[in-house]
Amino acid sequence: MNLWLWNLAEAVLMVGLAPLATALVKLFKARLQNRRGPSLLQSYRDLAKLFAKQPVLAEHASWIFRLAPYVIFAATALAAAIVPVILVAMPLTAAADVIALVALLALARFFTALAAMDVGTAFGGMGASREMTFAALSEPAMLMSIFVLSIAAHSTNLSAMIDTVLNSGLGLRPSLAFALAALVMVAIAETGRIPVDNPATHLELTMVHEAMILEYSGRYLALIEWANQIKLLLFATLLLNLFLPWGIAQDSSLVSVLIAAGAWLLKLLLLFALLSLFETWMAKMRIFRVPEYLGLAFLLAILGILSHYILEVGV
Amino acid sequence: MSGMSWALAALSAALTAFLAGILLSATPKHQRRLVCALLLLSALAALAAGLAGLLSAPGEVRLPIGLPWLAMHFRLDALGGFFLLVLGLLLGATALYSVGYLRQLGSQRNLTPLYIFLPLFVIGMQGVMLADDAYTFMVFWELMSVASYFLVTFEHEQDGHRKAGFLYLLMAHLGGMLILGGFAILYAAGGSFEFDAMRAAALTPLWASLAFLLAMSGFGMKAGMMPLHAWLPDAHPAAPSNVSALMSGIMIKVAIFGFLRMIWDLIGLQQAHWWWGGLVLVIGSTSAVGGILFALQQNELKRVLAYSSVENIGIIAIGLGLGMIFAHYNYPSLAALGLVAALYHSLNHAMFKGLLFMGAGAVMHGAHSCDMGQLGGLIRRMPRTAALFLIGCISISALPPFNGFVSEWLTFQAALMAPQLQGTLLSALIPFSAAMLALAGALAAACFVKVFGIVFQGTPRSPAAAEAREANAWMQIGMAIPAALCLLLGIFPAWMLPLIDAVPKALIHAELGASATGNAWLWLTPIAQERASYSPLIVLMALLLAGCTFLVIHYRYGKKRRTEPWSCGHPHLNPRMQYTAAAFSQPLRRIFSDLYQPQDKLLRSDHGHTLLVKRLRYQVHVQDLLWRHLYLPVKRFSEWLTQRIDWLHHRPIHGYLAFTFVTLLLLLGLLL
Amino acid sequence: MNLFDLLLATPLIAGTILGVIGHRPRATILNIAASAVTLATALVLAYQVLEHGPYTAHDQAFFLDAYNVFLVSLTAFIATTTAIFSAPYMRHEQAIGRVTAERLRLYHAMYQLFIFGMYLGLTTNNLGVLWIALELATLATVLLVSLYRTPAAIAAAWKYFIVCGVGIALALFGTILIFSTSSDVLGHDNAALTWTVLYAHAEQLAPGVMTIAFMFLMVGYGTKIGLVPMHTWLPDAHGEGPTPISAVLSGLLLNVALYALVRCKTLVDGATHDGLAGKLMMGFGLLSLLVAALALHRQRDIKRLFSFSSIEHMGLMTLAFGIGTPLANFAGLLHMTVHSLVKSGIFFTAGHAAQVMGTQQMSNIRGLVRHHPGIGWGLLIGTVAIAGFPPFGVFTSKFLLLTAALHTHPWTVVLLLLGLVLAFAGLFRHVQPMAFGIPPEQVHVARVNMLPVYIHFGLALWLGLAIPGFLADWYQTAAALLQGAAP
Amino acid sequence: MTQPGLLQQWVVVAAAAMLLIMFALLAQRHMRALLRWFALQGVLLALTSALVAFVAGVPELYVSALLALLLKGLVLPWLLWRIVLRLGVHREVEPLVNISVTLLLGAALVLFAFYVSLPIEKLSQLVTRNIIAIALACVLLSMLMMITRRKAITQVVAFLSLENALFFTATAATNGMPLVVEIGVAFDVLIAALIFGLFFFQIRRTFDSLDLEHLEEKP
Repeated sequence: MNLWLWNLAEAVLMVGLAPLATALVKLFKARLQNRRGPSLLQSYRDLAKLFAKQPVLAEHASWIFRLAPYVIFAATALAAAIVPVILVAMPLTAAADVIALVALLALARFFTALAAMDVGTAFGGMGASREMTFAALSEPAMLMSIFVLSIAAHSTNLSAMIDTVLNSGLGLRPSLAFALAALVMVAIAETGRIPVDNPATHLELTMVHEAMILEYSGRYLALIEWANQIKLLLFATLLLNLFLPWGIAQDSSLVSVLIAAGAWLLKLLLLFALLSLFETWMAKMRIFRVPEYLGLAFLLAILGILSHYILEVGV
Repeated sequence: MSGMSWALAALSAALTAFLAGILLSATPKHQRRLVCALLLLSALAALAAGLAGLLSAPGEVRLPIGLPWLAMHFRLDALGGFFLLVLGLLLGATALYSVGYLRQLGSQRNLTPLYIFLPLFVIGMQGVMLADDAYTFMVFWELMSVASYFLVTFEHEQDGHRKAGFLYLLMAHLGGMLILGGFAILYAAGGSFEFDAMRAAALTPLWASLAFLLAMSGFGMKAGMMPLHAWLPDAHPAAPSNVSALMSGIMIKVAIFGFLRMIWDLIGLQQAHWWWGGLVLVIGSTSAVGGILFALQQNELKRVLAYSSVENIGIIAIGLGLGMIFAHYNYPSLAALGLVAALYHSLNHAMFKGLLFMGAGAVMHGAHSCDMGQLGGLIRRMPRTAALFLIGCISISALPPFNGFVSEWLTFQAALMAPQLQGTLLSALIPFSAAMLALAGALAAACFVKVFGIVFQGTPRSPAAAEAREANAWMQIGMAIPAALCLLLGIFPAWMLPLIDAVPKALIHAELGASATGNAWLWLTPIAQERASYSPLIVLMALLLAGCTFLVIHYRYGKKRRTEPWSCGHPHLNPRMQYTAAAFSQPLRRIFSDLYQPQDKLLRSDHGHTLLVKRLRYQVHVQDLLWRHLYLPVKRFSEWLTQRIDWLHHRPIHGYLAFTFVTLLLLLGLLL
Repeated sequence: MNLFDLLLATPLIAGTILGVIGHRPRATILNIAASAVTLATALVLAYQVLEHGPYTAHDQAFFLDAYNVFLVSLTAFIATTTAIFSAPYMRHEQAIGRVTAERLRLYHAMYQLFIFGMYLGLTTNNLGVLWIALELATLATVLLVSLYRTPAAIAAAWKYFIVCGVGIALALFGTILIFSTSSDVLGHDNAALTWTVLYAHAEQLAPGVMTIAFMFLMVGYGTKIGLVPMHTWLPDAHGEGPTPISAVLSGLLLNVALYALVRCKTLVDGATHDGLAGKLMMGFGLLSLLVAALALHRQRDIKRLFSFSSIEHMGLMTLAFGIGTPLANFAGLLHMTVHSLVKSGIFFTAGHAAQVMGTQQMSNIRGLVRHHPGIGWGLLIGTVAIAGFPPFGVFTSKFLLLTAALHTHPWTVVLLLLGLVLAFAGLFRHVQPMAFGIPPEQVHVARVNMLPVYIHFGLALWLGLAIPGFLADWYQTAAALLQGAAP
Repeated sequence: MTQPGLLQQWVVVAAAAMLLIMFALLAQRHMRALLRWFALQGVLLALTSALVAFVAGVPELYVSALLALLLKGLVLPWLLWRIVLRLGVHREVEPLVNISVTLLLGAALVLFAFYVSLPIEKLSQLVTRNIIAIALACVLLSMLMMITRRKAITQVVAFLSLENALFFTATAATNGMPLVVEIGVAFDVLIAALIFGLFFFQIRRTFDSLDLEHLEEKP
């Protein structure tokens, strides 16, 4: 039973820390660009402000437009709750495995796109069209890259997968390398970071995600923003705990949990540092290059699986 | 009352409906009500029969008709039972829907042919599921084809519908012939038309493979698997919507049933070669991805749905293929998993595709068009239809917590839990097909965002759409039933699976791991707890929980302001500024341009100078790749051949005599 | 006089009477009555044969066994329904001035004469007389085909006359050859041409001669069956003659010719034990099937279209009898029955369609179901039936034929499937636009008599749903007989 | 009753004559000559059957001999000649293929016929392989004639000569068919001839020529 409590706690942790994470990245980038940057609490302030504001709706926005943010947030939050953060054995991972995880994110995306189409502005359509197109490539890529692990683990259950990685020890496997590369590329695309999309810009012709939520304001916007922040943290955690899960707590004793938490935070910091470095260093690519980029990711993932089946299973 | 008698009741109810359709042609009103009521009865009876077939031991009955030395054998077993169940569920909904739908349709034209052939169509499908000898099977199979042909050409004034009908019947006939060939092989081996004898028959590997290929192509043609799907996207849209629902929902599943009956049951997987499953897998993957890719490029609502049927048949085929492979390398429980996944997806697809086609019918009636370019903003004029249609879209996009996700999840499990197989070809093939499955799923989401977004959201693109009327109560009920089932099947799969599990038990004497059914009702664990599990109910709960918490916020700051959307400072937005269907799928068209080979043209007129544009018109047309590279060549060749033959019949009389003379000489020449 | 004489005498007498008064309006009634009488007689005879087995008359000059008595009753039935159909049809033709009263007299007389020829051919026990009967039928129909006296009709009749004349002559040569060997086995008299006797002594006949003889018989009777490449007369004759004649040509004459061929085949098989005869028939059958199937696509005239379909189906039957296993023979006989029924029904419908549209050009026949639902649906149902969709009998026979073929000669099945599908496509691509679509403006009103059509289709349907026991026994005995059991 | 050898020689001689006449018919350019040869063929038939009747002692063959003489020797040629005169087509026969080629083909056919009838074992004392071979050859030759002639009337002559060939076979190879058959056949031929006559005028009326190429149905 208390495992369920742990799980709840972790969910709350993820949801709660999400804005902080984003702020962290912003800060790193600012520093790298010799700016002072916002304070770490800035994104909390933004959210609070947005929640306080009265939302403005387009006059013929339908109920879907109003429902969407809740679905988006709920789905993302649930997805976050699935991923083991500190403790490996999580009851919710049994309720929803990686496939469900991907599907939940897809659900969120589905509704984002619908909401974008709802008002009937050109931007909404454009954003939705692009988002769904990219998703069509990134989603299978993500699935495939995770499957590499789950095939090795003979399970699609996240806890089980992490367990196997921990116990089998990371021998240098080509399949894992492929998978990791693919997953990183996908994560960048999914969280709408440079070089795929630029969360900071509203430069009309290059927007993808921003174009979809252009019509949103007030608490609706807040929810969606928050959901995105959760998504970022989620992907980061997923990457870390799937491919280098060391330090993660195998039992719920206080010591190991503290170690795990520390390790997690440390790894996160490093990862975000890398990310912001990467983002300041890279430029955004042309919108029509993105499919090739994602296609590459998909290809890598498939290669990962094939190499697993052909090279590793046999031996 | 035994299952068999329920089944016969279903048949006779449909038969009565057929008679009613003929006799009451004078009074359309009673005709409509009676036929629909009888169809509903037939559906209920079929439902009961299906359950009985799944739960109880097989029952048999012989009718003294058919061939003189072969009475018509009917047998109700688990396999037939399951598909009867599917039929019952969707037919019931459709019957209710038809009450309202046909009332509106009847105001325009005489529906008697519809009332005559719809019951026949149903009889055909039920009969196929019950048949226990090759003759009976073929009779009902062909009856199904013919009846549905007359339904497809129901509005025969339209050129396209006639063409579609012709292509459909032609391919149906070809398919029937191929299946017949398959049965003939089994007959030659078993020495009798009865299925028992055919099961017992031992075939040489060559003959077995031939029979398999014949059955594969015959049933594949009906099911609309990728290379043989050409009739489907034309025929399904041509039929009235309630019929399209049945065709897409059930008829192509009947083809899957036939596939199972013939290959899994009669030929028997113990005679299978390793490449059989591989072939099915490849075709499945092709159909899944190809179908949805072409669905994305359609701008006519019902055509999109038709093409997406091709995709879903592909997914089903993937499940079947996996099952066959595992069965061949005898991992029985995995084979069972593949089969169950396929069957479950058949059930689910019947539900949401039926729902979507009925929705399309409602749109057709409400806005008098299925052309996406003419629609838009319907969600405001017909909110209930929109809500139901949305459920269909989510389910078909395989998103939790609806049913589509469950069956795809099962299929993924089957593909992923594959142990390493001998022969790297297969072990490479299986993950590849999994990848195709994932791709298809993602593309489906894109496709149905497009559909829903263009048709129901945004602002109306035509006056007709602006004046759209909400569907009447009967139609709403008809759509509500499958919608509800979509959710239920998504949340309580653990209740459905034990039922379905009877089928693999009967077919390959294997079932899912005990965990699948022994487990608590809210857990779905096909193989073992530690391997994979999914609890839709918890997911739903969590979603609701998270949702509720924020609904609280919603009501705390309840008030909101409405204003017109931001239009980049442009004075007023008009509907023509929205993204169109063609525009939505443009990026994909660009990515897969080699596959689509789109023919687009830009018509522009200006006031004397290129910058002073008067009007721009962009047209793009994507034609089915196979149509151009497979079907047209065949057509051309046969035309050429007929021309050559025609030469024979335009000779002078000497020529004719010469034919006789030469023939005589040749015959005598044989004696030399 | 006994029943049997009645069977032969009625059409002959009726023919002579009609030859005198055939132009009177009443003539049609006599025509129908005579056919009805023969039908009754035929049925009674059939019953007798079923009860008491084979039956010979006039010291073996005539005989009835399971095989031909069934064809006799089929012939009688179709002759009757056709007579019923032709009454209003020909009246309409007369009304629009295509035929004069004089011609009508000729028509009625020749119709009965033709029927007489059929019965003679079916019941005679003498190969020579069989030949004469077929020649007689040919001559009678030649005059009927040229009834309209249009250039096309004359040309068609001439073609029919010459091509069939030559063919039939070759058949005679074959018969003479048989006689030449049988006469020194059985002595120089009628016995040497009597089928039953020959059948009994088939062993002793000289194989070499019998083989050559069969070659000639094959080509000769094959011409009348309409087997490719001797089929060239058939489309014209069907296309240009009056519709009732097209119906009986397809429904009866072809059957009888095939009957003759099969009779001879059994003899030849008895003499030479290599299955050459069967193989030849299979070859011709497949060739006819394929060529006709392809030719169907190119037709413009509705009656020509269906005549090609007749060629296709004769090909199927020839194939069936060529295979010669009991199952195949069963399929062949069944197919003979249902094809005669359905095809003559279709010709009735096509005739009506041509009348209401005032043309036989298919490109001008449109939207029948809209303005004449009876005709339109009749045409559709008929086509669906003839294409071999259940629940019509054609499906049953096709089903059996396919299985039988695969049982013995698997390689034929490929061609068979190909041919059937091509034929269906060729037929349906023309029929669908005629039945469906928007009708043209001007449409004649004709008194349409669809009753015979419905009767025919009804029977075909019945045979498809359930073959009655006595008929099944009948077929099976006949099938066994053809395979070489004692008559 | 003389020994069969004699009869056999006679029959063979007759057969040879038959073949010769066939070639003669094949070689004719003029209608009148054609008909003369045709008549001669009829007479030959009559002779043959009379001969067989006398030697083999088959009385009913006298009947058929008489029939042949009347029908094939006199009536038919006369009828045809009348028609020819009435229609004024007594000019060239206008072959499609030129005569010499036709003759060569004919020779080839005769050879073929002989080869075909090689496997036939001896049937009886009077019917030899040669008789059948010649009969076969005659049939083939007359068909060749039908194919290579353009005018309807020449075709009819060819057709009738085909009938003659059959008749000859019947007499020579089998001492004639049973009487029923004989009469039936003769009757048929008569009707056929009448119908021919009927047709000529209709064809003439509708196509104002007997040139068969007018009869092709225009597609």
